[in-house]
Amino acid sequence: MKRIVHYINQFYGQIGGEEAADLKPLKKEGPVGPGAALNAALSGEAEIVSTVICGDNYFADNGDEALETILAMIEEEKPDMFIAGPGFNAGRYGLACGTICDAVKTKLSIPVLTALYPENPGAEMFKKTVYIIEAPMTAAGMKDVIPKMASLAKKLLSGEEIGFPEEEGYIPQGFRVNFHTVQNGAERGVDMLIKKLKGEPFTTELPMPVFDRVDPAPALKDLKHARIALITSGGIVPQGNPDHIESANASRYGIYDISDLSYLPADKFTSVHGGYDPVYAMDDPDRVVPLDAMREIEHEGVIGELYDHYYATVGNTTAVSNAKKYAEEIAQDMIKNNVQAAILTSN
Amino acid sequence: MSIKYRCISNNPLFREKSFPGLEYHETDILSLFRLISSEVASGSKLLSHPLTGSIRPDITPYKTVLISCEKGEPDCTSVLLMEKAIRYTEDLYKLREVPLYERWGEAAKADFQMIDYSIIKQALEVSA
Amino acid sequence: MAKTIESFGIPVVHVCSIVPISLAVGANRIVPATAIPYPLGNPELSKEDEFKLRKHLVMQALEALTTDVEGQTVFKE
Amino acid sequence: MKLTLNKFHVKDIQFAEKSSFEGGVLYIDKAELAEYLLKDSNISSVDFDIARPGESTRIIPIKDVIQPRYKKSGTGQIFPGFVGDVETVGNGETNVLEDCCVATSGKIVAFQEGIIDMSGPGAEFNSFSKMNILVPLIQPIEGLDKHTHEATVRIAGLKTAAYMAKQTLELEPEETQSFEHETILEMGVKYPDLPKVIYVDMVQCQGLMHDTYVYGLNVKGILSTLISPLEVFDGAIVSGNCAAPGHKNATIHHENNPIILDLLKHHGKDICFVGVLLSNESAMLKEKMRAAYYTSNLSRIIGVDGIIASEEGGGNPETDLMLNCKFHEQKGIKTVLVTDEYCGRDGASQGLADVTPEADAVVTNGNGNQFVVLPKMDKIIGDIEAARVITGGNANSIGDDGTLSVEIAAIMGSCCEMGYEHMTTRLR
Repeated sequence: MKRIVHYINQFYGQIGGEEAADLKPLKKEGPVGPGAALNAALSGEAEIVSTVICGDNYFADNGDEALETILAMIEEEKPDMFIAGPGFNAGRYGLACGTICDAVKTKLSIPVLTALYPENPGAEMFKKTVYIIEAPMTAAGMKDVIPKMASLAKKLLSGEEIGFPEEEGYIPQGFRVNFHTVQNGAERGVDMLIKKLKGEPFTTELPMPVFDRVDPAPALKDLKHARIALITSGGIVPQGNPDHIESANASRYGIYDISDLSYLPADKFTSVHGGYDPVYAMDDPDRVVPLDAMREIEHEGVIGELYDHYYATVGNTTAVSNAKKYAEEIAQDMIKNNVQAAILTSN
Repeated sequence: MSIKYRCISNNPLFREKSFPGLEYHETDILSLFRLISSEVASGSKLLSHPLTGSIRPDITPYKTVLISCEKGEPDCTSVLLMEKAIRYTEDLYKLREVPLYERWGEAAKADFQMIDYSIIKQALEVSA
Repeated sequence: MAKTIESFGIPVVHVCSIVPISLAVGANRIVPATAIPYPLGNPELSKEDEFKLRKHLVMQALEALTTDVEGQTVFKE
Repeated sequence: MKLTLNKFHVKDIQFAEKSSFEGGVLYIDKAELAEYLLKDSNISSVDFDIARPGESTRIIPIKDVIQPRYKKSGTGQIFPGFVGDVETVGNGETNVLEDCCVATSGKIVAFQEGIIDMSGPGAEFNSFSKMNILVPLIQPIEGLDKHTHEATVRIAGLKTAAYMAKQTLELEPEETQSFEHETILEMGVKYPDLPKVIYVDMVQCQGLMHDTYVYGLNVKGILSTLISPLEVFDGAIVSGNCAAPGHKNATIHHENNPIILDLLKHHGKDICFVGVLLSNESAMLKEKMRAAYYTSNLSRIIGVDGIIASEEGGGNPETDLMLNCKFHEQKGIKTVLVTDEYCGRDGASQGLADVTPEADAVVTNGNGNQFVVLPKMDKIIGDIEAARVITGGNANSIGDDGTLSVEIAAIMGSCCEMGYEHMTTRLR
């Protein structure tokens, strides 16, 4: 029988709620919590041999160290597969599920699987590399998710070909693959036009990716206690450009310490933006990254605090591949450092 | 006759022909596009589409782009079009470890130069 | 960039010189900046006035962050 | 206007003492056909080869693919401006060789491109592999410039196609297909309640090896114009586009424009298909704006409710496609776009060079960046060295065992942006 290791948080591990969120990783034999239903749904083709449980805060706060410990616990079991969650829309739990799945896949080269709500940051971050069954927002949907997880787990274990997202229930990984159709392209197009003319629903074959607008994040409720970060796409970097950020549409970004500074001195910071006359920004880098103003506002108590690093890149205001990737990394870094809002400045 | 455009090119054939308004750069297409992107961000307008012709920027080594001499407020269409062209080119450069454009022999290079040149010449004939 | 970070639930205000570009790339909270070479400044002003201008823009940005918006919103004075 | 296509299905092509069509076999007298083509003094010599479905044969490099047609009656002659004189076509009877095409080969430039494999995995990516193909191999006279060389090969291909179909002129067709298309004013009266639809056929005219001809005219710099769907079936539009084989519109695609064919099928039933607007894809942004504004205004003047638009090529044409979409939608005209994608080896990149939020109804004909390994073929027609240097090929294209590793963008018509083939992409 194929061996599966299952990962859940302190809550589903029946250890406790938020008060137990600092729980260090521990391992129990056999299935625990949702693992029981999952085990049953695997109908004897595979079994959960052990369950790793870790507190959400512990994992979030102890990053690499927690991951190392958990990876070692999983590896000991010599599993054929690793499953985490379902994490529904729980942010920290979802990130843990995604992070561990991704790491197990890379390190142990075994199939991995989790289940998350599509807008869970863990799903946003890892859907490309990890099969993530689409879960509803809350555990009320547990009974719908478990059979889908079991079904995909069996396929992954047997090496069977994995179908399309609509068939298997996973969140699309973002790969467009060629697919032969019964109708030719012209017939599909004319049918689509007739439906559009009649006002009937139709499905475009190629959604316009740049324009998948994001719903505005909710407003900051408590500015006085908020930690706020500065980001710039205006190319203000330390002299010498230590991260070698390119002068237009950069493929890199930098994170720079400003904890000891009340403004950006011109002898320590410069502009590498190639798109405009840099002389004004070089004379006073605060013209692009308003550190001096932010410090005063911080002292006045208008905001809780200014995050002690700022993020810098050049251009790339669009949501194109590079920009999207590092914007995700920046967002991750902000979450890790409890940044609650950001001011992005561009030329 | 006064020239109403700047011709930003990495195609040596334009240099050979002393093409009016030429600003020649010995570089690859992606770097050329980044340079044009900077010009456009500082207020030049694109006159020709950066991705002229049907030969992909990872296949031909040469592209030529016409931009305005005058600078004004940055033109949103031009700025976004350059960003899109750069993204498109970056993605195509990633297709192979060594992009195709680096691999051609002299005969193929000469043909690519001639096609790029023909496209810009025809563009100016049609759109004075 | 603003859009991607917002997808993680972190509100971002985009202080940007070319508002149409900011709109085109999907920022939700937009504050128009002064000019391209000096988005949060103006070299023609005295140091003090320039600082006031910058602080004012930053305060506008903070106000945008504390305002709930339905869709893309440009915060003008 | 009424046009009848007299269809003759070709089961085989063979060389013979005398050209004829008998029992489904097209016999070709090489000497006679060569003599006809050699009337062009720019050709120094010409030879022919045949490729049949299922054979272990690869044709490379290919310039254009043409379906043999010849007019039996009606005004004008096939390929007006090239084979026929400039005279309106699209009426009477036209003889057509089905399951058969001409593929012109010959190296015009050093990176000349385009593959047809008659068997194996490559054969699955186009319809040409299921056809009997006559390949004229044209040698130009020495020192011929590239523009003239391209034109010479283009015209020789058209002449060959006409010559082939002409062999059926006195014969009874196995099958006929008739198309009737009223004048616009008649349609308005006849189908007052059906939604009016226009097809926007974007053609590429940008320079050497990037041009398209209508009645023999290079349509660079034209204002968008109207053409009858039936004229297109008689070869009024001819391809001079030799780049990007996977998604260029070859002459055979124009002759059999699948969007026009399908719109005619629906005409009078659930839509009223008004006609075809030809719009040029220029290299200049001002021209792109002009073309899209002019086209969308013609649609408005005619009073259509919807359009379907197809592009040719990738990169800059996406800007034309999106502008056409935007301007039509802004005028309240519902729009569907037909395209293909370059979304990377793994399909993770954004496949279009330009996009617009109005484009909410798009048909894609595949990802040209998919890599395929094509096995060694017993017979190569054309020039195997060309495989080293074709679009999507690379320096290591030819393996020691003779296999070819290429993008499907190198295969003729694989992602045809008129929707000629049966492929799309799906997200996974």
